[in-house]
Amino acid sequence: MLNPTLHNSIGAVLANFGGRLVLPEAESNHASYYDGTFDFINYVTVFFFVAIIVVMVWFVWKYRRTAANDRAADVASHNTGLELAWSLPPLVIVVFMFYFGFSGYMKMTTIPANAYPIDVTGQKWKWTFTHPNGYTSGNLDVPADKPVVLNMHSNDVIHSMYIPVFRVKKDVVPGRYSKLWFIAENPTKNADAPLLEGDKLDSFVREKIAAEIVQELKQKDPESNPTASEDEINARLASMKPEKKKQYAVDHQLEVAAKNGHQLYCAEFCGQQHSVMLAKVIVHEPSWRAPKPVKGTPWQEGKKLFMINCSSCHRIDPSAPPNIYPDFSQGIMGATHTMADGSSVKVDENYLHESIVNPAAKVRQGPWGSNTLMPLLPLNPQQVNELVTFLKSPQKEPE
Amino acid sequence: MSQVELSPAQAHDAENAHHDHPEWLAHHFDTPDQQNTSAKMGMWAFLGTEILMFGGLFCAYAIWRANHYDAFWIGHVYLSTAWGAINTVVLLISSFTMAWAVRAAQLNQRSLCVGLLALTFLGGCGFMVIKTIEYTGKFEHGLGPGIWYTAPAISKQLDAMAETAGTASHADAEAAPATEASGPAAAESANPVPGTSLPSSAAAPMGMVAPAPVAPVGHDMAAHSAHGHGEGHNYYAAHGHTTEDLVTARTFFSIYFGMTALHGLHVLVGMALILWVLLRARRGEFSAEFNTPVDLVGLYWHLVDLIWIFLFPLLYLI
Amino acid sequence: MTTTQSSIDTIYGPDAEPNYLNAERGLWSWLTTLDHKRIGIMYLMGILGSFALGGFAAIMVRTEHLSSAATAAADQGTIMTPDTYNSMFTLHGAAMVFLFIIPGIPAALGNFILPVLLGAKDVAFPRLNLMSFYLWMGGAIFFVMALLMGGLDTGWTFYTPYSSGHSPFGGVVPAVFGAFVLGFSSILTAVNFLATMHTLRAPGMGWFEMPLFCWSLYATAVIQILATPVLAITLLLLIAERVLHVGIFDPALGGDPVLFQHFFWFYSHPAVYIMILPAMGVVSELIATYSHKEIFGYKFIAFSSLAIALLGFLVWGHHMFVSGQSALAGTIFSLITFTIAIPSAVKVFNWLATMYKGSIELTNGMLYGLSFIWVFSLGGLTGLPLATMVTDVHLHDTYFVVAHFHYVMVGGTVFAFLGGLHHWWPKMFGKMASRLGGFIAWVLIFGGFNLTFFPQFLMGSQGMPRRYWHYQPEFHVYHLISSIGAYIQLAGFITLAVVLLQSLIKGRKAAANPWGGTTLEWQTTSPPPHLNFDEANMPVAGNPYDYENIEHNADDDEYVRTRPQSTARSH
Amino acid sequence: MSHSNEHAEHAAGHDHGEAHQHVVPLSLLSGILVLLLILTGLTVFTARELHFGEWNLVIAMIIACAKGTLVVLYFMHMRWEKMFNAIALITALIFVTLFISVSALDSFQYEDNINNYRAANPTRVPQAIISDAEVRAPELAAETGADHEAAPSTPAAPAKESHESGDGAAAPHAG
Repeated sequence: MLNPTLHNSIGAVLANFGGRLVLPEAESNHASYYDGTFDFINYVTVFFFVAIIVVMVWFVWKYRRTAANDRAADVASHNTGLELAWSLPPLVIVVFMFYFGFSGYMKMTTIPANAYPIDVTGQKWKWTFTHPNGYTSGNLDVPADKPVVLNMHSNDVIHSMYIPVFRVKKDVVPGRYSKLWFIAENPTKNADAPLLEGDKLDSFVREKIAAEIVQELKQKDPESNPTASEDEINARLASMKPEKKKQYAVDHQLEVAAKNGHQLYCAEFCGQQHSVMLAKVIVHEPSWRAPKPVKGTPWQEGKKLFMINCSSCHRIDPSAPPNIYPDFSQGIMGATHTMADGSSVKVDENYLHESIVNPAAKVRQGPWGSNTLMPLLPLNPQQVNELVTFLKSPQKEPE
Repeated sequence: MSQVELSPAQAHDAENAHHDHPEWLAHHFDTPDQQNTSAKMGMWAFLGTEILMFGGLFCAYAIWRANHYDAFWIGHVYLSTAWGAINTVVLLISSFTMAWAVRAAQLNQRSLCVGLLALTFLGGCGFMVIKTIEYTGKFEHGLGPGIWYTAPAISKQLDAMAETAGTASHADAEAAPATEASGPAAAESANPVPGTSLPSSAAAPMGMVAPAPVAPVGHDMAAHSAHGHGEGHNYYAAHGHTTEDLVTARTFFSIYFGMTALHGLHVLVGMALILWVLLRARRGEFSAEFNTPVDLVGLYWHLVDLIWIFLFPLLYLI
Repeated sequence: MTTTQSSIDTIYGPDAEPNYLNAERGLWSWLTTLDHKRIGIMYLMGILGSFALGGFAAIMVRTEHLSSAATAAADQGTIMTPDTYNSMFTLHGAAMVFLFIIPGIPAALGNFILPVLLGAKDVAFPRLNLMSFYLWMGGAIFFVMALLMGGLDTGWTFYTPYSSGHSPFGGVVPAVFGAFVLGFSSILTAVNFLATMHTLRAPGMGWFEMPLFCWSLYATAVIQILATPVLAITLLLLIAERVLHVGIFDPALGGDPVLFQHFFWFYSHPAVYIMILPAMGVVSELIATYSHKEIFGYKFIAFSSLAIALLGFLVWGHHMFVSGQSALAGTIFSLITFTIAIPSAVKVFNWLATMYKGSIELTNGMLYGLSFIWVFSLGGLTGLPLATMVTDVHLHDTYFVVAHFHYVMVGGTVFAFLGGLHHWWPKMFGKMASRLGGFIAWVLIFGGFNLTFFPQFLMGSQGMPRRYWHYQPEFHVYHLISSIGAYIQLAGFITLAVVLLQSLIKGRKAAANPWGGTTLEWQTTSPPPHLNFDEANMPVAGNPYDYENIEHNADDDEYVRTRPQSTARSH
Repeated sequence: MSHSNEHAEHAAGHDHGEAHQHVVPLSLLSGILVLLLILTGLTVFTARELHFGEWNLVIAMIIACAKGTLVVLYFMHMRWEKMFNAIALITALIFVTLFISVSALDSFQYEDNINNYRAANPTRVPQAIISDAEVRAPELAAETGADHEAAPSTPAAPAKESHESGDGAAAPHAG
């Protein structure tokens, strides 16, 4: 068998030969040998396919039925030597393919002992990533140039962790752990950009405030096409507490990082919202440490819980794409909802509480159908209260 | 398949008016030998599919048993070896009468053949009656498959084991924080089933042996000390923590019911087929020349027997 | 079907020579028929109906992607909810796999032609044959019931625990039960064919004088008998799991979902060969007949069918490289998977060698045969990166896999099925189909097919996961092209339907041997009489590929044999 | 055992153009029955009275195979059947063995993975009952005693490499 170094160099040569037509960017340590193997198979495939088709078309033309060629010119019906000649070389080629595939797979499954562990929970229809220090996020934050191992488990059905640019995929099977490891190669653009300060922060916050005002006005009069007045923006900016402003800076950083991050998919069909069970991989500088989780106000904790548990189905940002599930971007407290059984319910604190702890109790009428229940969330009573606090005013923290 | 051709095709009747083509020989066969060989070949191929179908259940059994031997041991204690053995004997005898019936058909012994088929049929009835008794007992004790598994009997049994081994269960329960959180709410919904008592040889149907807390060979009694107590599902709800064995004992009963129910279904189908050839035999349709249906039904019945020969030790004699 | 019967009378006339179509009259004679040819025709109608159903779902899926692509916003402008989309792709997969592809060639074409190819009067167990047709109908009815009961969204693979405890759709249990019933239909057909080939070959027909289509059906029957029962028990356990929560596959109850995948693929991988082997058999017939030359490497092709059938059982785990299966099992499965590539390659090379120095006639049947070589080669070769453990990791569950198995199954099975349909159409109905119309349909189907599925290789290897209602904007252009291809295919299939129906009504009467075929079905009239061969004209078996003494009679556009065929194949 | 008389019976059948059938003598059939009954007794005896641990299964299976062989060979006439039928049976058995052994091989490989998870997440049974409820409407939840509100949780539990403690991330919920 080939030694690994030789194998790698063949892979490297092949990977660079003629460019890479159909693979996404290579961003992890697995990509090099993966791409080499893929390209090797690719070239073999193209060679054989072209050869077969050329021969076929040529025969069809050359031996077409004509008055002169109205019967077969050759009646040889077998030739064992020939049969073996075209059986054995392909066998040798596929043995090579197997070997490349096998050795690569072994690398992909042999996890370095010093890998940075991240706990991954798959659940319909979101990913939760928990770092050793307790930092939890809906996106996968990893340091560059360090082996990272994902300890994955599922709370319901089979999901599959798939990061195309890393060339990794592994099913996340309920009732067991599955593991995946990689070394991310290039930090995501602006992932660790310094927090916005001064004028830049101000202009970002102004944008946000303007959107907030427009939304408030729209809520009062849905028909109008309001604009935020400069005075109003300035007034709000001036009265803003510094901690709040700092929070905007952090939000901005996360937003930018997520925008530039790599796409992460669920690749195993897991139900209705399978195709939005997405997340971003944000690669940080090698020196990156997961931020210490800081306990915020109940509303802030509620928002975190919402972003982790609810935001894939329920929209709070009016600029985000809508989907079929109840929309919270205009707030929900005080609204009157029609239930699946025809009754109507006024949304209050108790209703919100009940809907979280027992989704089956009152099911809202809507395009999701009466048989689709909101999943039960793994929340403790305190967390439920925090979430309700948030939902009472999802747009902005009550002063 | 080897029945008299009933096709309304007048055309083919005309074409096939051979003097030497017996009525029971289908039009597309040239000789009785060809017909018989085809029929047997088809039957054996079909029996092959039956074996593979049961193979799936045997596979589930093998994997669960290998991974959870203790749970299987606990589960099998609740099966009655006596009933199982009696059923084995019943099926073996009915298999014998079936083989004899085939012989009788081959030798033109019509009334003997009918009598033997009737005996075989009775054997099948006996088997199903015993199975019903066993099933009823299981359901009464909450040892049904899947949602019908409430397992008060097993919980009690484990309870008894826990008492002999000490009170580790309570310490264990307190140690698990999850338990405390779920405790009050779940306990409220706990609904002890009245009247279900610890199985004893008096209360249980025949062979529902009250298993004295005897550990199987190499079985670690202490391993069961943490099983705690409770009733059925609520046992789990109330305690939050559980052990492998309890859950897999549930799977054991699912596999037990899966295997025996599929087998029982085959017995019923076999009985229907026996009744069918019995009636035909009474009408005198079979002879030394033509007895393929008896032969084929016999093969099917022997397969049913064959599968039970394996099910019995695997389920009852772990 | 009463109207069918009266149209049969109109087409063939009351004084037409007796054939199986006018041997008996009336709807009842069809529903109770034991004639394998009529059962074959009923199967044909049934599976074409299923094909239309599955095709409708496919068009809906492609239209959904087209609408997202056209509005360039994956979140808006879509024509259906995710639930509808999920049930559409599930319906497409389940209907196509269970109702169309698996019974397609064996039960429809095979039922019609196999006994004739063997020179037999019927299959070994005609009653069983009818019963398996009704089982097929029963299974199909359960599928329709599943639709009426709310559909299902599990994907045709029914993976647990989603199917057993999570899918909120009411159609899961009826659909699974339908697949269970269809399994029995498949098993009974296989038992029947096996016994037929063993005991009902014409006098003088040894095993190596059987046409290659028979060999491929033999190999298929072996798979059906050995694999389908495992599917049956798997599906029963799945129903038990969903209804009774028995806890064998559901991890929440201590079960093992990966075990379900073992159970499922133990059937479903061999099932891939149930789909493709008969297609290879048909193509062997097509290539030989239209090259007017003895098939090259008869024994290699015959034994490669058996080799594929048996090796096909040892490779199921290659569907599970990323599923939590152990590396050890993965390695074993990957290695064996590669060995199965060889017999497939052997067949392709043998077909090419058959064409070498032949006298190749580009009939519509041959066009489909050649298309088969094209798409099957591409489908087979793109299977290589999927069998390679490391490359499969990235490609698994992406559109690359989707494209791969559509190249193998649509490309393979459907093209061979259509080729076989053109080839045997004159024999089935005694009418010639329009050559020009058929050619136009072929251009649309073949072109549309490649346009649909080739872009899917590209987007799959770039990381587009399958079964996605929403997708990332960078894939818009591929989805756009793919959907356009699907509509071109649709046009092709409609054209083909028109051409075939038109041939029934207005088609030229077919001669006994319009293509110059040498197998036994061309020795009888078109359509064949009730018992396949006239008493006066019993089949003479010999070398099934002896083209030497077949002469074309230009006046009648018919081929006739000038001297008796050689009694055995030339080796 | 003597086969002489059934040969005579067999020959008699042939005169009428009978298919090639073998008539098994009654004495042979009864002998087989007695053997089968003895083996049944033996299997119960060894399983109940003798304790060889793991070997009990092996002994039981050997006896069962012996019984099965007797049934197939004599009751099912396999001794006198065409080769194809034996091949059909043996092929079926081979493929069952293949199916079971490969699935079991894989299952044993990943079993540790499952056990680790179970050790770290012991509350999976209520989880199952709730997942029933999701599909089978609320009344089933009431019937099985599942209680949604009872679900404790620490969703942001830190990932412990060893997963030794029970209060890990996977609290019961309906997913």
